[in-house]
Formats: sequence, structure tokens, C-alpha cells
Amino acid sequence: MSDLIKKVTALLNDKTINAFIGYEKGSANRIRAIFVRTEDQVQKLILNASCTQNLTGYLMKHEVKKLGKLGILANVAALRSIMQLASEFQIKDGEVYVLFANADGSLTEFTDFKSIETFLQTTDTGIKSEEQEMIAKLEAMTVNERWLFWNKEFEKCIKCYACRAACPMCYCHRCTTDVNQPQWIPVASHELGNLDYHLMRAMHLAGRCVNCGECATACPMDIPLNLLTYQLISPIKATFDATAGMKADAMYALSTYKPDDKENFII
Amino acid sequence: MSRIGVFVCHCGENISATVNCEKVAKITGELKGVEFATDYKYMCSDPGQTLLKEAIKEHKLDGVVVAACSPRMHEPTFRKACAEAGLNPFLCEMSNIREHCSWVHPKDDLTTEKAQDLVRVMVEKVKKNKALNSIKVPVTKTALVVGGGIAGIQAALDIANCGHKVIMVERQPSIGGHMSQLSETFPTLDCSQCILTPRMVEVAQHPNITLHTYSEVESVDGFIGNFKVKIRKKSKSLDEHLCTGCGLCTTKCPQKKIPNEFERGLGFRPAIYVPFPQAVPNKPVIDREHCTYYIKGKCKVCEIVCPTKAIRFDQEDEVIDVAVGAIVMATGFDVLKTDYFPEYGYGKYADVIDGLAFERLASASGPTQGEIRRPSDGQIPKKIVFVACAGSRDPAKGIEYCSKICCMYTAKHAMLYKHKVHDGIPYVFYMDIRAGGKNYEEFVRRTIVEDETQYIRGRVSTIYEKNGKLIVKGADTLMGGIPIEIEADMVVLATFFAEAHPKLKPVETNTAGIFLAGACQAPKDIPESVAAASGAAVKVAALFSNDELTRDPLVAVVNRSAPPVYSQCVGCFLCQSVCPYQAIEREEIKNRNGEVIKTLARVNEGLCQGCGTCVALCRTKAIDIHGYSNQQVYTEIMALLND
Amino acid sequence: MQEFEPKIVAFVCNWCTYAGADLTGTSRIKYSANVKIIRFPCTGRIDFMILMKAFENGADGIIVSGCHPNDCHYSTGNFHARRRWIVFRNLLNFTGIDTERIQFSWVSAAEGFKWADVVNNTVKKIKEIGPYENYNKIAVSTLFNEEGATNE
Amino acid sequence: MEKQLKILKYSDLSKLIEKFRSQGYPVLAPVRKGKVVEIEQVQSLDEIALDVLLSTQSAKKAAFPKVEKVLEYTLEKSGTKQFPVDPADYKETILFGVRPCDASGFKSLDAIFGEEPKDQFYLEKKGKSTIISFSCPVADEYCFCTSVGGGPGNTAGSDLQFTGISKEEILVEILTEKGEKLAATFADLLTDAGKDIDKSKFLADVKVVFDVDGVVEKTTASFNNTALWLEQSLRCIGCGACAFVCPTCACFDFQDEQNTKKGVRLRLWDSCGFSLFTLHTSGHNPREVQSQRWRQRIMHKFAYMPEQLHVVGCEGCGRCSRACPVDMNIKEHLTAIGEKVIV
Repeated sequence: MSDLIKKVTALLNDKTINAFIGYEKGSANRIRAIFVRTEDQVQKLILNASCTQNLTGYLMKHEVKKLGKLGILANVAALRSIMQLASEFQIKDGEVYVLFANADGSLTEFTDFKSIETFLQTTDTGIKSEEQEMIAKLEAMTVNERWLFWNKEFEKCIKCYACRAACPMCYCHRCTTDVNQPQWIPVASHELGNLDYHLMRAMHLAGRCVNCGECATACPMDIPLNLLTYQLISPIKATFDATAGMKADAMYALSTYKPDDKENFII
Repeated sequence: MSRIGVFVCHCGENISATVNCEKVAKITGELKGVEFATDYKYMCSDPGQTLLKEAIKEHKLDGVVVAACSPRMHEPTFRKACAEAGLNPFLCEMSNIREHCSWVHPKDDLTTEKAQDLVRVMVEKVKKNKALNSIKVPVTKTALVVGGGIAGIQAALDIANCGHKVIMVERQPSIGGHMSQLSETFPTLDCSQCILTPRMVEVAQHPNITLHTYSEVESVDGFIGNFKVKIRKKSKSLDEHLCTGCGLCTTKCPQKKIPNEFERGLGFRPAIYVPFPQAVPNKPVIDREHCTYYIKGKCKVCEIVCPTKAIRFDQEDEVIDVAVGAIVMATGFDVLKTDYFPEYGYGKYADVIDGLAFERLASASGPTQGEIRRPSDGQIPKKIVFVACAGSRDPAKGIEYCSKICCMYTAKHAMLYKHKVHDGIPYVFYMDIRAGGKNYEEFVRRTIVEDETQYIRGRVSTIYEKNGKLIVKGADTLMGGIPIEIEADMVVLATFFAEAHPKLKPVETNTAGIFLAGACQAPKDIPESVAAASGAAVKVAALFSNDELTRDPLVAVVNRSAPPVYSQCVGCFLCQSVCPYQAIEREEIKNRNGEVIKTLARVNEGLCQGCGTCVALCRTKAIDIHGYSNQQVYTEIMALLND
Repeated sequence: MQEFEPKIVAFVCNWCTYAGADLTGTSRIKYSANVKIIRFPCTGRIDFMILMKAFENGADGIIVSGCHPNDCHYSTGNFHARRRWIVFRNLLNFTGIDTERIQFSWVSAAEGFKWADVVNNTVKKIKEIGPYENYNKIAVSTLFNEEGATNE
Repeated sequence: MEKQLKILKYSDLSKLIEKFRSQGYPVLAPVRKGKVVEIEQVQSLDEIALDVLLSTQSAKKAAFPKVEKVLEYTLEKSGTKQFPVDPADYKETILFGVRPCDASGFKSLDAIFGEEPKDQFYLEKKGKSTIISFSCPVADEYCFCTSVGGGPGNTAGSDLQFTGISKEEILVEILTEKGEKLAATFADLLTDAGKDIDKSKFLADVKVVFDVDGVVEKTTASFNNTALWLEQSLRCIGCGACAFVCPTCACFDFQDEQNTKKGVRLRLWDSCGFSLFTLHTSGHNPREVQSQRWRQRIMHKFAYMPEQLHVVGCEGCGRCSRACPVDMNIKEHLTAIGEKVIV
């Protein structure tokens, strides 16, 4: 019996939590979320290198919340999601029991925000090198080449909103794109509607994205959506010294300011 | 279906010289929803406004666009006219076809087309306008007066005599301000204390005035009519109710050699002290920085000698919250710091003093009992130099404007000196003599002619000490700029004031309900300070003459809907962190059991000033702002770009 | 061939730039008629989507202007706006949208001359760059009377 | 009509596409785009990805596009002027290289859009499409066509079906008059096939995993089984990926896009998985939670459509499961429902 199964069994037994969000084996070698409440379900829990999904989006889901006090198996991105959600008043301290899976398979438990913050201070939170390379490749293009690149990518979009549904930070009940007075974002999945939607979403995630990559993973049309928000991470860090999801009481980069913020384009 | 009226103003020829106003009216009259369109010579004139009102009634208009000058100029005019015709004033918009069109473009088709575009934008906008009602906020009819100098005293008494409550806050242990330091006042040479003291007492005894001395304003929140102020009452180490003001403690205090601020450092005071004999309230405070007990933990002589046992060493600062409807800032001034005048040796040579210090020397209640004796050795100076414009009218010192009152007080100083030291010679270096005011010119003349003061037009370049004398070097520009050198016994600098500008968050830029009085605004002499104070008091009284204030309802609002959604708001409160007015509040939605089921943002419309920063940031578009709503601006963009 | 007359929208705050443009008028300083102003209470109010809407409705260029830093009527609106533009420009640039077509400026109520300069220089620049064809290809107007536009 | 069998050489496929093009037919076929495969207009055979298991999206967009203009209008002072789009204004089109489940998926769409009032936009497009399907030589574990009455060589809905029978030859089944008419245009490339070709030898083996009638019966009876729907849908994040790749999902939304002068009315895909799908203006939402939406999705396909339209709204293509970001596997869920004892 793995440490994880032992731990979760104990948590459920002593009623620390009512349900635990973890991973189970899915179809065709996929890994998927499981909401563990019973002994049978506990036995299905797995933990391996393929368990990369950021499960925190489920913490915002109505019917999952209804299961009672939740525990969650978290990776680094998930910890940061929790911090960012906390800073936006969506999760209260102590509301969620967090088990973190270390690289060696051991578990660290977090019962409060402070300990997560401390942990994150010494943790690598950067984006992957291949993502960095892709961004660099795009940045090396001309403006027009980039336009054509994204045009081609957005053309594929079918507005299924899987990116939004998978994103832990897209917890709004009514997204801007669902607002129709005025209809800021065309509902239609034509070129303009797609561009508007993805620009809007990227902008709303600027300074909030914790680079978990769920949007791109979720996209059935294989659009590299994560690059849009990832690209903004380093300028926001460099210009405003802000990184999303590092502290539970952090100020959002775009709702604060410094009188001497630097720019070079305003005349 | 809208019924919009378009009124195109010629503004005489200001608009019609380059814009074809008839054409603008004709073309925009064809827009969907426009019921009536016309052009007229002067829309803002009486007949113009009548035309507007008649058209509203006749054509049953539900929206009005006036194409004329800048809305910053006449928007209130036309909104008022609409209201008089029974149309909600917020259904009226203006297109700026003068400042933004006719005045900046040549007479050609493009200019007329631009005017049409600008009108079309407003026609489409006004279709999305909503009838709004002005916001009413109650007025707390208590005024806060910050500063207990002559301006503050005057303002407080005037407001109190109008029947309103006043709270006065003074930083020093006593009210009276700088005027209490003055010896005599120009141009009548009345005794300053004699005029001031009765007014100070009147403040203390006035049933409508609450006085907090040795206190400072810590924070101001809120808005006109409804300020919330925190006042820190610094500990006086004294039970004021028990203290009779007998003064025994001040005479017995072993710590006696503390430079006296009131005397500009020319005299000394003990650690427990009353700043000056006529102080109001006439009760001492302990200066904890210098008190032996607070420094060494031993002494308590004052406690021992106090007949009423009023000393309280463990007393702490008290912070009180008060609600006021208006604030009068009468924080006065400070004399410019000494490091502004290194070339004059100010702060370096004991006998180079500023004007206020000279007032103390000349004062009968001052450190020398009114005898002019120089600080260094107590000798009576036989040659004295007064330097006017020290620091003012001098860009190099950062202050380009005239300090205005120095000419008069320098003349007064020279005169007082001559009256007290008959054989002495007063010199005055000046740039110009600015003696505008009743009996002022005569006063200066008297100084020059009767009191034989040597007026030299020129600037002093440097002052240095040599053999116990102060060498004053300057030039006489009326004598072709010949160098002048005077061996003086004492120098008085008519130094500039550093006005104590109010710095109040969060209302530092929007000061509705906050008024300025006295020298905190600009250099003023006593009559001017008093006049400004009375002016501010009238403003306050006018404000307090209403039970409610009305203001434009162009504020943000968070949408609400039926359960279970309640609002599009998800409660991320990013709006709260951008709001410069703390106008975003948290509203908890509770179920029947009293459990919180949702927390929403809510706008306090009394606090909101309508900047709309929250609106731009809201991801769910739950916040919108009246007058510049999402619908309105979106429509404006579409209308502008789709002709 | 007729000269290209760009459509340029200016989004300005009421207190500084709008008043500055009023001053340009009262001072009778001439500038190009291509630029038309839409008034906002504050640059803080200007949602980034407003810029997108301008392009998709056919604007060739955009001016966004407000109070100088520290001079905001609401004390901090322009600071927030500045951050927003710093980020949004990055995003636009990354998605291949031509940020040369957006001119940001601070124009105070006293800078009537500056406003005329900002307008004239922007018009000149956009005339050089030409119509915004990339965006025009996907603009709202393409939905109208376009054979097969919806039939994939 | 009676089915005709012909043989076409692989080497002539290129000519075949050229022929279609030269006759002016737009040809829609699967095209590889990175990891996804889209059905798009092609000019030549090289563009077509014939070796893929399935296109990412189904072929339904040929007759039911994701964005479809139905009306233009102008906002005049006198009122709104309408300029309806003529549904008949659509070219005869060839849908080439799609799978049998795509072709048979049109049965469901035909039933839905063929109900009164008939949907001319769909019916015109569908009527003008000739479908050439390719039977499936391989399948993956998401496929379950055989469980819902289809199969890798199912010819329902196809006008022509191609089956590779060797490296050189393709068996061509001419199934409909429309197919026959089209086949006549390339008769020169066809030779007669022997009657003894066993097509099934060339098809993938797709196991039957549940009894569809049992699933329909049990789904119909499970409306009030909230625990079942909740348990199955806890993982669901409420996106529309499943519906948008589905060959039979037909829900749509109308949106007007307009400026201050004119506008267009668009028909757009919609999904019952979205919370917004049933949201009333009042704020009330009859399907408030995701389990109710999931129930709707399953019941629509396996209870309401069989009952009202006499078709099962599922072809077993498994696209929804492949596209699902959180691995909601419909085959697994249907199997579970089939096994469930209804109380």
C-alpha cells in the first residue's frame, strides 16, 4: 500500500477531509482526476511522473465543493494556483488540505498558506525550456510573421472553451465572453471572434497565470495557448517585480502600481 | 425607438466659419432615431435654450445632442435646460464641434464631415444613456478646523457663530499660532497679543467649539459632507480636569535649559511648560524628549509639587474618531529652513536671525522684555541690517513669487528698532517696496523719513563675521550698482515662508469640502488671513445650510440579479485594490440561516468619484459606470468608425 | 490616386487630454481632421478591449492619452492605465498586432501644442504605414456581403 | 438501389481528385494540421491525410458549419431592412475520405434538421453533398461503433464507400443514386469488381462492449438517478469540446453581430455542456449544475432521440472521449449505465 493511499485513508477516517482529489488511471494510458470518498476509491489512487494535471480548478467547481472539506494532491503549479486563488479571495486559509508530491515520491502536507508560501520561495516555478524556446522563436519573427502564425492557430479554434474550463484561474461565473450587453467578444468562432477571445483571455490572465499549461493541454485543436500568457510572465516580473501565485495576500500586478513604473512608449 | 433631438450651434461664427452647420443638422437629422435636428446661431443664449426646451416638449424628445463647444464649458447649461423642459438631464450629451473641430481645422468638407461624425457618435451614445437621479448624501454639520492660529481662530468663531459645531485641532500646546509671537502689528502698531488673546479665550469658551490642543490629524477618510477624521491627542502627561494651571510645576522643574521654540530659541523653558503666559489652554504639558524622568527614569518633581495631583506619567496618546462635514485647513506656515541661506550665515552666526525671532526680541513679553539685544552677547546693536526678500523672488531658492508681507514687517521692524534704540542705524536691503494696502505706503514712508532708516535697493551677496561684527556685502543698484559694505551688529532676514500645504489622503486632489484659510495657502498678512478665514467659514456655512448634498450620479455600480447568481461579480475584489477612494465595499449575501453564501463587491456611491478604473479591470463586467458605461463607449466606437 | 486618409480614434481622459485638446482649440492651433476623440473620465477607465474594438471597426490608428503621472484627477487612474498598457502592448506585439499604430501619450490641460503635435505626428506615421490591412481582413465589416464567408 | 461494386487503383486517386476539381466540385477532405486533422477544402490528393484514424472534428461541418450566416440586415431610419441569405446558394460539394461513422452521423442530423419546420440551411447543404467514405482498416480503444449499430465498414449515409483491398486496389461500393451519378463522371477509372470480395477481411475489429437497447432502456429510466449523473460527471469541467467534435450534436445558437449601421445573424454551434446554454435572463438556470448537463447530454442521445426521432444519437466514433481534456470516456460511462441495475 503506497504512502499516498495510507495517508488519504487516514485523512478520510479521521474526518480531516470528506473527499480527496487525486489521480487515477484513465483510458488509453491517460491519467485523470478522481474524487476519493470511499475505501474502494482510495485504492484507485496513483502517483507517478505522468500525474501532471493541475487539479485546483476542481476546487472552484460547485458540485465538488459540495462534497465537503476537500483534500487535494498538488504539484508546484497547483500550489501556486491555490496561492493566487487565495489572493483573489476564492479560497480561505485552512479551507483545503494540500498534499504535495515531491520528486522522490514522498509527500509533504500543507495545512495553511504560510507553509505553502515558504515552500514556494525555494521552488523552481519557471516555464519549461522548450516553452521558452518557442517563445524566443516567435519573438524573433517579424510582427507580420507572428500575426500569420497566430492567425493560423486561432483559425483552428472552435470556441469549445476547454482552455477556460481547464484553467484554475478562470473561475468567473460569467466570463467577459459570455457578457452580451455589450457583446465585447463575438460569440462566433470566426477569425475575429477567436482572436478577440484569446487576446481577452490572455490579458485577463496576465499577472495571474501560474504556468500550469492546462489551457494548452486541454485544447482539442492543439493550439499553443499557454504561450500567450507565458510570454507575459517575464516582462511582468522584470517591470513590476510581480509573480503570480507566490503569496496568499499578494497584490495583483495590474491592480497596483508604482509611481515610477518604467515604460518607453508613452510620449 | 429613440426620439432624439440634435441642436447644432453656430457659436456666432466660431463654428460656422469652418463647419457647414446647416449641413451637419441636415445629415445628422437623417440618422436612425433622430426625431428633430436644427441649427442655431447661439444655442447657449436665452433664445437658444428656449428653442431647445420647446423642441423637447413639442417633439417629445427622449434624448438631446447639442453640437457646440466643449462639454467642459456648457454641459451643465444644457443639462439644466433639459431638466427645465422635463427631460432627465443625463439624457443630454454634447458634441464638441468647436474646440475639437471648427477651431482646429480649415474650412473644408473634411471639417464638416468630422463634425457630422462627432454628432453621430453622441446620437448613438445618447440612445444608450439612462435617466439618472442625482445622488443625495447627508451632511454632518460639524466642521473641523486644522490649525489654531489667527486664521483658524477666525474661521472657527465664524462657523460657530453661525450655529454649527466646530472641532479645532492645534499641534502646539496652545492655540494662537504665529500671531501670538508677534510684538506689534503693522500699520497701526497695535499690540499683537492684545488683539489676539481675547479671541483665543473666546474659542476656548465657545459652546460650539471643541478644542484639541497638542493634537494632530492622523487621517481623513470620506468625502464632502461626510468626512471621518482620526485625531491623535498626544499625551500631555497631565489630567487636564484636575490641573488648575497654577504653574508651580513649571517653576520647580529642574530641567530649565531647553531652547524655547516660542522664543525662536532665544530663550529657555523647562520640560514641563506652558508655551507662553497667555496660552489657551493655560495648562502645561511635559516635553518627554527633555524630561528627566522620561530620560533617566527618576525625578517626578512636578508630581510631588502638584497640589491637585494632576501629573500622569503613564498617560498614553489617545486617538479619537470624529465625523465632520467640512474641513478648514489653517495650518499656517513655517519659516524656511536655515540651510536655504548659507551665504547669509543663517544658522551659523547667532546674530543673523529671522523676522520672527526679531518679533520676540521686540516683544514686551519676550526673552529680553522688549529690549533689542543681540543673541550672541546681549549687547544692544547699534547698526542693524534688515534683508528683505530673503529667499523669495529668487528662482535659485525655488520660490519665484513675492513673499508679499516682508516689505511691511521689515519696515515695522526698522521702526520698532529705532523706537527702542534711538541712536541706532537701521539699514534695509530691498528689491522693490511693495506696500499695497490702506496706510501701508504711509507706514513705510514714516520708517524712511521719520525713523531715518537707510533703504538700499539691492541684494545682499554675502554676510560674514569679522572682529565681532557682521560684514554685510551688497550693492546699491540706484547708485549704479556701487558695492556697499556695512559693518553690522545684527542682521535680520525677512525670510520666506514655507506654506504648510495640506497633504491629505485620499482627497489630496479632490478637495470638495476642504477649504483653505490663512497663510497655509500663500503668504498673507493678518487682515488677509482673517478675511480668507471668514471666506472659508462662509463656504462651510453655505455647505451646512443644506441637510443633503446632491452630486452627479456618474458613479460605478455593481450589477445585481436574482438568486442563485445574485450578481455577475465573483468577489475577486481586484476592483477594491484599484479604487483610489476606498469606495468598493464587501457585501455578504446570506441565506435564511445567516450563512454567507456569496461575497460581492458593492460601490459606495457617496465615496465613488467615477474614475472607472474598476470597470476596466473587472473580468466579469459586473461593474459598470454611469455616463461612460460599457454599452455607451462601445457604441461610440462603432458609431465613430462606421459612417 | 486619392491619398489614404487614415481613421484614427483618440481615447482620452476628461481632465487632462480632453481639456488639453480644448486648449488646442482655444489657441486655434491647427491639426489633422483624421483624429476623432472619445472622452473617458480617466485613462484608468479605458479597458484594453476598447482598443481591440477600434481596430476591428476599422481604425487604422489609435491614440490613448491622459494626465501625466502624478497629475491624475483621481490620483492613481493613469498609473493603473500605464501598467495595463505596458502589459497589453507586450501581448499585442506577441500576437502580431502592430503596436506602431497605437500612440500613447500624456497631454496635460496646459499642453495644447503638444496635443496638436501628437495628432499630427500620429497621422503622419499612420499615413506612412498605410491602412491596417491585416486587421481589416478579419474586421466586423467582412461579415457583410461576402460570398461564402460563412461556408468555410 | 442495388449496390454496385467496382475497383479503383490507388494510383488513380490523384486523377480522381483532379477530375472532381476540374468539374468544379469543391472537395472537402481530412487534412493534417500538426497534431489535429481538419476537414477542409483541398486542391489535390497530396493535401489529403487518408492514413489517419479519424479527423479531430467530425464531417458535420460540411452541412452544419460552426459559423453560418442566415441573414443580413441594415438599420435604417425607416426601420430594419432584411436581406436573407438564400440556403440554395450552395455548391454541389464532395466530401471525400471521411469515415463511416461520419457518414452515418448525418442520419441523426437529417432526423433533427428534417423535422418540421425543416431546416433549409442544413438540408440544402446536405442535399448537395456527395459523401465518399473510407472504411476503417484500424480502430483504437475509443472506437465503439459496433456497439451502437455501426461498424468499420458501415455504408449507411455514404454515397460511395472505398475500401482498400490491397496495396494497389480499392473496392468502390456505389451505394446511392447520387453516388452512381458521381461515379459516372469517373467511370473510366473504374473496373468491375468480382462478386467474391470479402470486404470484412479488410476492416478493423471493433468489439461490441454493450447492448445498445439495454443502454437506451436504462438511460431512459435513469432520469432521477442523480447519484449516477453526479458520480459520472464530477470530473467534467463543462467545456464544449465533446459536442463540437461530435458528428451528431446539432445544438445551435443564434447571434446577431452588428454595428450601428448594419448587422448579420449567425447560426453558431452550441453545447449543452455549457452552463450558459440554459441560463435564463432572470438568472435562473434550470440546469444549474454540471451533473444535470451531463445527464442532458447522455439522455438526449440515448433516450430522447431514440424516442422522438427513432435514432440513437451516437455513432461510437469516440471523438468526444479523445477530445475531452479530463478523460470523460463515453464508452466507459455507457457501459456502466448498461450494467447498472435500475431500481
